[in-house]
Amino acid sequence: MSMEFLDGNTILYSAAFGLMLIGIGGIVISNHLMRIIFGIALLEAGANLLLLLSTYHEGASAPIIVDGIIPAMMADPVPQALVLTAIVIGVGILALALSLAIRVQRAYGTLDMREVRLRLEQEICDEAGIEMPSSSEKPAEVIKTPVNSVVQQESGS
Amino acid sequence: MNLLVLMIALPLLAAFLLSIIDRASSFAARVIGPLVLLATAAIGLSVWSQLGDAPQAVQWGGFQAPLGITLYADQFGLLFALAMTIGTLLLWPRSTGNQLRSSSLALLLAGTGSGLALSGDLFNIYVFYELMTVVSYGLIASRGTSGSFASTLRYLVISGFGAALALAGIALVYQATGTLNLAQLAQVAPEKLNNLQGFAAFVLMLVGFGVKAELFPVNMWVPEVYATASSRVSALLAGVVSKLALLIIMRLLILVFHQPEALTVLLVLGILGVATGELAAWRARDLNRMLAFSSIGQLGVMFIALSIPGNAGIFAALAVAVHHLFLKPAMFLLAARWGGSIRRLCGAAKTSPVAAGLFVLLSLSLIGVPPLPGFWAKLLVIMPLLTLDQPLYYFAVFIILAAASLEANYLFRVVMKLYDKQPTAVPHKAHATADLATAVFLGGGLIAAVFMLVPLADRLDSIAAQATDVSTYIQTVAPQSLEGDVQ
Amino acid sequence: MRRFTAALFLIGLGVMIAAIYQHMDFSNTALNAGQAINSVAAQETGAANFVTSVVLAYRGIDTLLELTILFTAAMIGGMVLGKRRVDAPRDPDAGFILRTGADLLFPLLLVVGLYIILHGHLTPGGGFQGGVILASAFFLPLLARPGSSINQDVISIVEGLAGATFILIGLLAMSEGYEFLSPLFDKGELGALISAGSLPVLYLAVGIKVGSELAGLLAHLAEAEAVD
Amino acid sequence: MTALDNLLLISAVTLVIAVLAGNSRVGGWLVTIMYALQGAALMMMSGLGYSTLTMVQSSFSIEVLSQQLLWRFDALSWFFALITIGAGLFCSWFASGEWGEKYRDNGGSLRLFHGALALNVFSMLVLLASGDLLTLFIGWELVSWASFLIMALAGGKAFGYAMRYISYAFAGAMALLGGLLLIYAEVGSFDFQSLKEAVPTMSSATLWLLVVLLTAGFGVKMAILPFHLWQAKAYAETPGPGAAFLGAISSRMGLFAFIVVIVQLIGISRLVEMKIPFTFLDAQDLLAWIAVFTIIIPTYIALRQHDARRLLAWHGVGQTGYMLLGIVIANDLGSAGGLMHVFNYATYQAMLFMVVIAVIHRTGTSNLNKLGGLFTRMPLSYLAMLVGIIGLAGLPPMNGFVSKWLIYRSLIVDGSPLLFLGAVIGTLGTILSVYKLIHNIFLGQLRVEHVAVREAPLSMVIPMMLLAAVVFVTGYFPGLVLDWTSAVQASIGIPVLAHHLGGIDMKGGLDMIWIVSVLLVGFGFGTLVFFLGGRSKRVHQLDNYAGGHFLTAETRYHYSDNFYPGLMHLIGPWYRNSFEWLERGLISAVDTLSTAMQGLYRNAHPSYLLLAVVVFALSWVIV
Repeated sequence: MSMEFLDGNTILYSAAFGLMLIGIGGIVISNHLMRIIFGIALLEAGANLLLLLSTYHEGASAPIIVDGIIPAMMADPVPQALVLTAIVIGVGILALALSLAIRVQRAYGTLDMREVRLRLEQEICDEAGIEMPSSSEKPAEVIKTPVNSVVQQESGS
Repeated sequence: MNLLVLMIALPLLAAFLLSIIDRASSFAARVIGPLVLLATAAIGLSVWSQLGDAPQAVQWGGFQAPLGITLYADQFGLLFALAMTIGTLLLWPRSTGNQLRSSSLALLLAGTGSGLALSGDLFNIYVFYELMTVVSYGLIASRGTSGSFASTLRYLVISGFGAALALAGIALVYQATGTLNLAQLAQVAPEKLNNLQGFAAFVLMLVGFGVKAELFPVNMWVPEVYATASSRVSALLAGVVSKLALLIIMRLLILVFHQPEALTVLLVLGILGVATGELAAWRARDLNRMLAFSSIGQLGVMFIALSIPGNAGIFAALAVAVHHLFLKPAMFLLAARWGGSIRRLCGAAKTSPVAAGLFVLLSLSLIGVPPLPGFWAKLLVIMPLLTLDQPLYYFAVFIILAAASLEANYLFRVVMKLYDKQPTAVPHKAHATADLATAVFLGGGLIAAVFMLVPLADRLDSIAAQATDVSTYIQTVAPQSLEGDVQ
Repeated sequence: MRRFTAALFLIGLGVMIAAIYQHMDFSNTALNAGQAINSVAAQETGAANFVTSVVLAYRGIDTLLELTILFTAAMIGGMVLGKRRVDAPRDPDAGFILRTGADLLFPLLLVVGLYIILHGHLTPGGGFQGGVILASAFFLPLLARPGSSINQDVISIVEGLAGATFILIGLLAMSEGYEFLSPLFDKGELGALISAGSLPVLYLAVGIKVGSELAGLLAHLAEAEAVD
Repeated sequence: MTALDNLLLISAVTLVIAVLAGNSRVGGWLVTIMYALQGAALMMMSGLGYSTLTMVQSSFSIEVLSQQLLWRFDALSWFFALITIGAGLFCSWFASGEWGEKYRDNGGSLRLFHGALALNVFSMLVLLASGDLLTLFIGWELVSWASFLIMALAGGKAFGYAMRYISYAFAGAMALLGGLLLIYAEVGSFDFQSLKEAVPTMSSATLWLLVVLLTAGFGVKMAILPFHLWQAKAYAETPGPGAAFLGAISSRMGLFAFIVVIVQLIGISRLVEMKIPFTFLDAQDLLAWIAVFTIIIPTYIALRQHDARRLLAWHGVGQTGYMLLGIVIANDLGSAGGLMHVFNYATYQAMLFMVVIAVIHRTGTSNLNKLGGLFTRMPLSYLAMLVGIIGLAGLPPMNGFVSKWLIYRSLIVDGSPLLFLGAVIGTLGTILSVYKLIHNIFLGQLRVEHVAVREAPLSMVIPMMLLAAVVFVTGYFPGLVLDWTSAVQASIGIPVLAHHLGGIDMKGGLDMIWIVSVLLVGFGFGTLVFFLGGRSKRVHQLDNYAGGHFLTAETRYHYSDNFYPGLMHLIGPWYRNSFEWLERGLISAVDTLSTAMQGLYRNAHPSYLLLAVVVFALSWVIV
């Protein structure tokens, strides 16, 4: 592998894509809703970094008028503004997700995705007055032994 | 200066001030929301009447495109903006505990929806979309049951995942082109986005924006959300909001992404959506989820229509979308009192004959019985599909027709229950007057459409033609070239 | 099983991304809207910080919308978490050092926050960054004394008014015959504190709104009853 | 305003009157008069039936999606419209008297009944008037849903059968729509003429697909095999004269559309060119064999029924096979026979249903095991049924004989002995089961509970008698009907059958005037001998003995249960319900798939699927 392959761009992009992949991994692989929410936050961070990198070039100065800096030397201010916006959006949604998670935990006593799904199905069926269809995914076990009980203790306040 | 921005700004302003107004007078707080929406609808209609064949472009803040953000008003976008405003007005949420917050959310939804329909900037679309998503979380959760919180959270997970991917897609587009303005993207896309990177950006944005458009497989939230949200909110989400997400995908397809592979992806996902949705609806035992699954199927038909290259596809998708726009909200409104097990519906037609008759009419139109509008919409989808003469398109036709047979079966099972002569033990509740009146209004629209078929089809055709007119889009926005500034 | 295949998919995605990265073209990074903005922003907005110009002027509507998202999220957060029961148990107050530190930091944070907001058009920083500092100024006492609470009514009035100010400034531009959210007032001398027309006013509104929104959200979360 | 406009307008007005005045005492009669008016309007176009007019256009036409929608009548439409309006007239007449009062007293809505009937007639006329493939489909759907409405009126069990019908019908309609749109994709127009011109250039594969889709679509309505399961039960549960109407004409709409599209536009000669690979069969043979099995299987199912309405309705399915067979053979004899059978069958099927409904009206049951001996109480009804079953069985002197004779004859001329054999087996089954029908209702011992039964009221008897007269007269003078079928043959482009008032001219031809006259002379002679020659003593039915014991009214010597035990012993094992099994299999397949999809939506991890889709889409383009 030649050294020019590992230039600055590659390293930065690897970081962005890497963050995204870790985030996706967290969302897809874990069952605990807190982990999934953090996975989304990581994924967003990666996407933000990708956005910042989109017009990155080495050695550019901040897009602020200071003596001796002409506009052509400045970095592109648009991605910075976009990322600012995206971060704030992310914060809002994260806060919302946490509030919902608190309520779900309070109602169902768990944040395990599979168990929440079952309890939700149960609630819908009860309200509609129909029988709960049998689940193909061994519901009894899931209900009895919460898989992520350790995580619950960690994240539960 | 253009009054169009007021369609977006006024509802937002009213939403901000609503809680302050409420302190002064709770009556004013109740009426101000609908009044503002009436005013914005009037603005939209006046713009529509003067629009004609020439779309308008407004620059937020007066900055030249592509530096500033463009607001692009053609009949296509304005139609959906109006649908959003009027739809919210008709389906104004009635929440027992959270009326003030629900009203704010409804105002925000109307404003954002209009903005989303009219926006001409990729990142701006993303922000509008995210705002609309957050507002719909609020509307779903406003029912206040633990089920609604849980389904919102599960919806939030998939939606957040998708939105982050869409953001990454936008980053890829900006990296390749250096612009976010749709008109300028339309100019440079054939050169710079007709490659792997462009396709990746399309896929990421498709799954991101597809979440709201009930695209398979990011539609797993649909049944649980529609079963736990209040009927009016379900009606809004299924009827109007999903169409706006569809509109974004249409815009992107028309202006930015021209890869043939993109169409195939849409086709395959559309077919899967129709097949899974309609099959799942067949066994649904409560009306809400039956309607939710059937809505997935209908949106799948729209995606199949979108996969038809050229004007015909947009026309067909538009026709199906407008039909669904009238139909699904009405059905969900009827489901407000008929929610729950279908078995409970025995003999409900005796208590509410109008609602039952309306349900029959809506069902007939949904499955596409001539001469109701649903039939013509379906015809518009299938006719171009068959002329494409490819096995996958033939298969899509087969799936659409088979799905219609399933639909006829499960919807008329419900109708049979409604007219069953043996009443159930639990007495049926009559529909709320407002719900029924709105549903009758929408159903009346369907019947009126039968008699105005020809002008309606011409109008939709011209809207589709205007929407697909890329060169007019570019000329109207007239973004300055980026090349000149650098040298 | 799902985890295993998911991991496989992840590896696949990584490979795909690598393939896409190989095909990406980095030659024309200078050809973008941002560079065009750099060359005209000083004349058009009068702000020395071009990021501020983009945030408040060129993409002002985005900023309005993100404020709305925060507003909405805070509102929904309040709706979801609901009112605290009166008899719900509370954490005890923090120790002496934290309490005193919080009292001392409060005015300092307030000043720093306002400074960053007001200089947003000149130096890095601005309404968002300053607003967060303001929020932390109000949130810190809450951490030190969990028994106290922020007056949510005041917050809702402040956030509503701040958001409305943003829109009203935009509408003011319309009444003057410009487009919505066009920069108003005299642009002044580039780099001076009082310059860039209406942008500092907008940033002040943004700062106050972000501050109140975040403080409200954090307070809601902190107020949420602990799970048994 | 053309004559067709008048007809459709009067039909629409009939519908309005039925809905507005259906519940009033005179409503039924008003509607009946309106049907008569429709008949008069149809007669204004009678030139169509005698080849003096070729086409009557409607002045109403709209353009939708750049398609010109046209409506018009030709000889074929006129012929079917004649039967439709006739059936509507007689059934409405039948329903207007005591039957209607009783129906209303039992809680039925006459407004709905008359409205549904008028809607059926109107929608059928619209279908018959269709001038292009799109209007054909629109009319098709209208007819389907109108029949659904009248089938579902009874509620309860009828809901289930109507549901089954609409599931079949809508799936069929979708196949039809697929076929029609395929034509559009190939031809670029919904026009009849363009299709006809494009057929010679179509590839064999396309034509096969078309024929399969269209035949499936039309076949569901005709209830040909394997789509026959829905019809009998749904028709049987339709209230009263509604069943007579549906039985007489409703499923003939499928045949009409089949004739228009397959016979007239695609052409039987084109079907003959479509060989089935690895066999010596072609598409025409395939259709003919489907028709033959449609004759045999439902007819023998009918033999097993013990409800009179079900028995008749199953025959309705079987008789469709004869019509289809004749038309698929498509020579001058066969098509004339098939078309004439449509008319003949409508006349006696309506009449037989009316008799059965009259019996239900008087006795309250149509269970063949709980009736018997009604001949002495309802002699006129008996006479009507006798005429009807002779017609249904295809024996002289009734009109059914002529049409069946023509079909048999065409099979022999065509050189298809196996098809002929199949048709004869079907006729054997028909004779056996219609004998069961008349025997178990009218002959044998009168049951105690039916001693007080009277003849059906005049409002029922008069329509029955009129129909009986039609059955006999058109049997005596088949030329009356053959005139019309010849006009139809001419208009759909099939060789015209040379005929005269009494039958057809050819070597080994048929002259019904002669045959019937001989029969009548023979009967007259026999009657003379009976009254003049032998001395007979009239005894009471119960003045009888068996095994040395006198019989009383309580003693059952007339058994109707387990009819034809010997025959059933022979053919019983053949009844395997294979089609029911197939249907259930299909339903459970859909059910399983549906459960799986619900499981997918309930259990799937959406993010995981999202990731999978992204990876697949990217890898598809990259690799």
